[in-house]
Amino acid sequence: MSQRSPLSEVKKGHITTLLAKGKRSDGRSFGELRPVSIIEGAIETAEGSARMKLGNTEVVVGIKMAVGEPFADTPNKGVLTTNVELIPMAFEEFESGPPSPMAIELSRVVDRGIRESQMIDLEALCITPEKEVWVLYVDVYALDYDGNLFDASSIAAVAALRNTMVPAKRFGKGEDFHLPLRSTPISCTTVKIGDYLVVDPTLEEEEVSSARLTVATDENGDLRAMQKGGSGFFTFEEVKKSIEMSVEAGRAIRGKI
Amino acid sequence: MSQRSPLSEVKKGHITTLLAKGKRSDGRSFGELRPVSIIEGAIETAEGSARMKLGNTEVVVGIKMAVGEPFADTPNKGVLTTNVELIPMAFEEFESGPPSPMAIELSRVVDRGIRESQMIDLEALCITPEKEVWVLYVDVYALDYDGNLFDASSIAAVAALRNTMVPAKRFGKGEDFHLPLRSTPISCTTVKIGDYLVVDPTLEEEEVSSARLTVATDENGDLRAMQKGGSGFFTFEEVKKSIEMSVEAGRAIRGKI
Amino acid sequence: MSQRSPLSEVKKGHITTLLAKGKRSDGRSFGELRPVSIIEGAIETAEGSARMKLGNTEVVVGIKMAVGEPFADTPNKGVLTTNVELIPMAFEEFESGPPSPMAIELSRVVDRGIRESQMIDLEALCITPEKEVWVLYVDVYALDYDGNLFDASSIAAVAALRNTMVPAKRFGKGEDFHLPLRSTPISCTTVKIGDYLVVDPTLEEEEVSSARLTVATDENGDLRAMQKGGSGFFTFEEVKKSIEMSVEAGRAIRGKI
Amino acid sequence: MSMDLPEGMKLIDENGKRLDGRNADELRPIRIEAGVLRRADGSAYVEMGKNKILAAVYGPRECHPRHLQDPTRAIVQCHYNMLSFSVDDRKRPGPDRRSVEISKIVGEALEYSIFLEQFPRTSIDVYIAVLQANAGTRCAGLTAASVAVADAGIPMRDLIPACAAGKVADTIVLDLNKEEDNFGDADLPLAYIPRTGEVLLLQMDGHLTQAEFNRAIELAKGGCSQIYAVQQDALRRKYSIAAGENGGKEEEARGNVA
Amino acid sequence: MSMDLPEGMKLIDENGKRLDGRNADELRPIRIEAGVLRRADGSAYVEMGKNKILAAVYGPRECHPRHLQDPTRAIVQCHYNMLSFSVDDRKRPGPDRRSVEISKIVGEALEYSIFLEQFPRTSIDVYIAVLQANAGTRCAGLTAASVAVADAGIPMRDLIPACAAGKVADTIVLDLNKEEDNFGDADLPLAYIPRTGEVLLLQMDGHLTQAEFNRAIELAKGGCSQIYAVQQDALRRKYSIAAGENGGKEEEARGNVA
Amino acid sequence: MSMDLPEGMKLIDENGKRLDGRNADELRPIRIEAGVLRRADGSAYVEMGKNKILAAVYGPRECHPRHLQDPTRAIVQCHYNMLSFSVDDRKRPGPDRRSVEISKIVGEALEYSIFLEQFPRTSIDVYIAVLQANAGTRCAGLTAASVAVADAGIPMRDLIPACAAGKVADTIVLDLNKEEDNFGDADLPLAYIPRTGEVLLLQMDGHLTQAEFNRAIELAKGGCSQIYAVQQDALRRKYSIAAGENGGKEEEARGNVA
Repeated sequence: MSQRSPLSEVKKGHITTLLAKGKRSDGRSFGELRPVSIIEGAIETAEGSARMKLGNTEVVVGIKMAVGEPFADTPNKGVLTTNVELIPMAFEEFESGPPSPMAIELSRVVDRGIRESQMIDLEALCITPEKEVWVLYVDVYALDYDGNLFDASSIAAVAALRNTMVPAKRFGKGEDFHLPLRSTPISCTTVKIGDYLVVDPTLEEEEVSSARLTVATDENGDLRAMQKGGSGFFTFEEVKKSIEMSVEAGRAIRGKI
Repeated sequence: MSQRSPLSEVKKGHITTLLAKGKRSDGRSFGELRPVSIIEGAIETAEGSARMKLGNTEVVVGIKMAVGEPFADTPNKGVLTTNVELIPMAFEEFESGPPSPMAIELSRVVDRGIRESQMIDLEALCITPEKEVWVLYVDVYALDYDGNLFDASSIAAVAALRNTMVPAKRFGKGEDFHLPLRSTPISCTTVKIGDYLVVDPTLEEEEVSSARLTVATDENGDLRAMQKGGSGFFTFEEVKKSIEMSVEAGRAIRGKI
Repeated sequence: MSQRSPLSEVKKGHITTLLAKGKRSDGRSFGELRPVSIIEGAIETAEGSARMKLGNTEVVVGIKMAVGEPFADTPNKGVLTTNVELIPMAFEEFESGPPSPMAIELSRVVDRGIRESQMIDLEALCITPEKEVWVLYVDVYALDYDGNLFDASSIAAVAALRNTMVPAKRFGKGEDFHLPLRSTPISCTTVKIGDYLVVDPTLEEEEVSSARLTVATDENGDLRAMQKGGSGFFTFEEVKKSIEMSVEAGRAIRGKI
Repeated sequence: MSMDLPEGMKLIDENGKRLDGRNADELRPIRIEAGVLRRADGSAYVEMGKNKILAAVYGPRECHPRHLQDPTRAIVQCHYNMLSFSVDDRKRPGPDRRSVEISKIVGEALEYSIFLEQFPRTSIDVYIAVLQANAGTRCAGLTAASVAVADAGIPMRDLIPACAAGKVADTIVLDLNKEEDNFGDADLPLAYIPRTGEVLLLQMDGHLTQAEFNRAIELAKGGCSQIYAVQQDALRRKYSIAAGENGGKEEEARGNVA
Repeated sequence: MSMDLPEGMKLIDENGKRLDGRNADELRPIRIEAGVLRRADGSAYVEMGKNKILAAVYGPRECHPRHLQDPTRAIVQCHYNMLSFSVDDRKRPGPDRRSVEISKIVGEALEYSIFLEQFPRTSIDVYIAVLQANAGTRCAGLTAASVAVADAGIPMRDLIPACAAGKVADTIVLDLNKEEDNFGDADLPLAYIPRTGEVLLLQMDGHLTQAEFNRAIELAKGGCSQIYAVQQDALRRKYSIAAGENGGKEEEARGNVA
Repeated sequence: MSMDLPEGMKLIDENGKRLDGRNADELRPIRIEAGVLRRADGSAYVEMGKNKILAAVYGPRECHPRHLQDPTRAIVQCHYNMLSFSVDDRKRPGPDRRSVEISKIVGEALEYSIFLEQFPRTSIDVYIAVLQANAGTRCAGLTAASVAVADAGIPMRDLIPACAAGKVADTIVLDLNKEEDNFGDADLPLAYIPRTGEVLLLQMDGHLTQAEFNRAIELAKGGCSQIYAVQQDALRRKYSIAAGENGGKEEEARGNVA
């Protein structure tokens, strides 16, 4: 999104021309998600997992748990760590090495979508206050990148958490039990191309967009997390429209996990 | 100091010509410090702090303390850690990332000025021998660089230590108390330009100098630490002259903190 | 070995021509090692040490020990850590910084040669099961590089281990004692140049070789570790021939340590 | 957002007053000074409540690392940095993940405000140093950085003011302080150009109904308008001082918005 | 190799069967699919027992970092990567020493199989992601990577199959699984081109007499031959599907070798 | 300097002798050999008491990294490195802050001694490896490095000898060993060219009156003069051996200064 080659100006022209006719280059309507497929529990070595395709974008999420110490300021809560890895397998511009700002923003947005929505009952993951709690690692790997990793990562992470068994037996802490969950936040991203708003952008659409808004909503349509990105602007009208589109699209996803 | 552009040869010529007439480009005498201003206790989140200007050079120092373990070979002493950060805000050639050799040398010279002068009574910072001691972090940040960070950093660090309260209450270790101090070492730096020695160099003077001598002295004029830098040489006569100038200039500073 | 300059093609031609006549450029026969000299116990600050020359290749190995915790899956065994440092002193293409793939491969091959041969009785290095064991660091430094660091490093490491005293007294764990050893694995490396196999290659020979086979054997001629390297191939006949040459050359070394 | 409210602490009292005595729609005192550093091309200092923040700008200048160069315009490289002693528990120097994210979104907002096309192949480097932190540092940092860009004389569309609104003890409030941030229910930082209505930074953490969201946005917009005025005033003072050749005293040049 | 056998565990039972019911000379079930990723130039997925492995190939493309460029041929840069959740105890993301070594030796084997001279100055980048690990991942990874290179349409001498043999409870066996690897006596990974008899990868850990070594090599060669057929089959399916314009169903396209 | 003296330890006895039997103004035995490595362009080995130190020089050669290149002269890049086993508690390999500082000041001293203008755009890389450490390694390292530069045939103003003086049990002494360094009161490393009286390295830690400082300087100067002779001798031996085509035996070529 940062560098604008002449090519992408042409591409942008083409995509915008289509949008003016109410069309997207892959035939979807502005508020329509790409086909979603989720395979839950695909990884036997993980406590929970999901492999997800959102159109041609593919991610795999694995949940690992271990017994560790709580943070000093939350002595009676489990510890949640979320990490998104943009491995070079997924895209020619992803590089090995320390995480890029893009990967860090993604990790933190996925993390907040889970954490701030209080999806996980972290207090139920306390074993002995101040001493021992469950530590939960949510690791997201991008495998194939065709846009909108924000939603693919968030939704796959939620799906993986929903099939996670706490490995209590392996750690000598009694019987295994389902990860205690509360709400199910669903993240949906809208981008702005010219003056148009479209959900679930492809890579091509991302490249020509000026701004991005990711909105996580819960079952009641309440807002649980939000992140604007990109160097363009939204008007407040556009922000409200994006929220509506997110709530709508979130509803479509909610049935699939 | 490492690369000599043609420009700096011109600059050097100009500065040396002035020095031959007994003048410095900012009008000071050879042994004169730039104006000093020190605001102590400027940072409320720190246990002690000082923001200091030495001419146009500006640094901020904050002291943080915590309870930790002593080193195995000094089981009854607190732990002192000194760090100078040359952040790119202060100068166009400072870079983010791992500390440069210049930053490391600075950190270590400031550290030795405090440590070897035994300014801090580290034994009084022992809580339980071999188990718990106070750990003291002296963090110096350069904000605006116009030469002589050695002295600005050292003096500001000493000033910050002098207003430091040990946060015993916050750590459940009784009442807060003043950091137990002994002597007050003052660091003063002389550089050699051509055959002339001047104290407290500006950046311009540093750039054309061939060698640097930093001397930390105590209330009695005794030597507490010394560091020669730069790829030029001093004669022993020059070393002695530098020490004299440092003791003199140190006396001027001593009144201000 | 990765980049082939025109120069090395010429060199290769020369070396291969000689090999066709049954000769090596330094006069050795195909199965002959370069002169070996080993000074054991050269480093007084180490628990064990060896400085070794293999022709013009020189390495120094020091063994350090400390009391630490065992790994969770081997609660009654000491911990072995092997590291080969390719410092730039030894060769103009070695660089400071994180270890290169070559250094990592070397470290791991030396480590496996010691570990998998069960040379060290790691159970005898347990102090209190699950709590305290001896941790053993085998640090190899290349000082002068003229080929075949695999064998120089492995053999010097074995020699250093053989003169290692466990520093029990220094750690308050009773009297010092000899590191408990079992077999003595000897590593020997063969490279393939054209269709010829030669042991203990010089740097020049390494540079024109297509593949490398390192074989560690014990007193009985049994195989204890093996590593093929390089982007060329061996036939199975060549593998067997290399093993024979390694066993033979290993016998020659075995007498010297 | 994640901590439990300590016993006996009331974030909003029976009179609707907050812990620091403010009303729900009130900003903390804010003070901005432009041109506080000599070496940087532009700089600004912001105090907003107990936040103390410096921003410096270098550029447009040669772009490092080279491969980031854009032949059609300048790039903005923003570095948000909390000094180790700016928080209660010492922070290790150097960027953590939070700093990287804030640098990215603050840098994106600044990009929009600058006429980047005028300086192809260059970099505009923005450094934000948080000397003392008390919630809201990303907004105060962006507020400071935008003044520093102006102080550097770089052509801009407009200044960018930023501040947060949020939800505390079931009340929508403006400009959360540390306690409100720690024990509150939602935080919504906003950067917004009052003149054009453009939203350049928007985040939300916590739990808000859509109606609460709308109310929070209204408060934050109001906060941005006030801050915008203080930004303009800081630059005016700087230039009038410069024009008057340091005839004004620095002390007089300080302004407060209560 | 280093762990003690848990009490009561028998790696080979009285009937000569292994823990997972296999005979000594039997491979685990293997399944290979070519062309599973859209973005990469070539890709493959391998399941071998409980191993699940993806390989992707990009290139030949411009070589980064530049100083590795070879003016006479392409270079192969191979990155073997175990995902954090692929093993029992979470692995920190990023390469450890083991990964670097495996990347090196797998990359060297691939180099031999590619006509590198046809693409001077370029890089062929091979990425292996271990999604789930159960011993033998370097061999399964190389097997997958070789199919991915072919899928990318890069001119090759031949496909490279790889598998291990080893020694378990005094028996020489083919294709060790996790328990056999942990509690066995020796492991011998081999990559070998059946058509030409060329050995491209060979390692050995543990303790083998020379006679045992020869027996292990024979088993591993047999394993490679079987895997080679599955590799070819995967590519044939991919191309026939492509030729038949997705007329075949994916499910049918899966093959097993028992 | 920071440790408490163990009970019963006397750093200076009633006869004025030090722990290792030396008088106050006596150096430890020193041995220098030039040209000990084949690959490096120049090299030297120094034993000084229980210090064992190797130095190697490569260059003048192409400067890496490029941006450090100076179009008017060579640069010196010095790397001081304590091997992990050179001290009592294993040191993690790689540079720590102490090593970086020593590399910087030793490199600056070497710079002065070399006619850098003769080799614009190049780098002269100096590597110092401390195999065994016993106080005074920076001085012994610089002493070795200077001989290695000469051995590389690089045009020099002069050789640089270095040694420390210090204060131990109220006595000013020459060339502190480990115990004296740990439990003493002051340490003053000096590098100084006897012929010209130029001071190239000077540090001081601890507590000295100005009179004590002057006395320490006098001792250190004397030490440097002795070491300078041993340096010259090492080079002479190397060249005479070379001239005599290895006619001399290495054992004879060793010199001691008591």
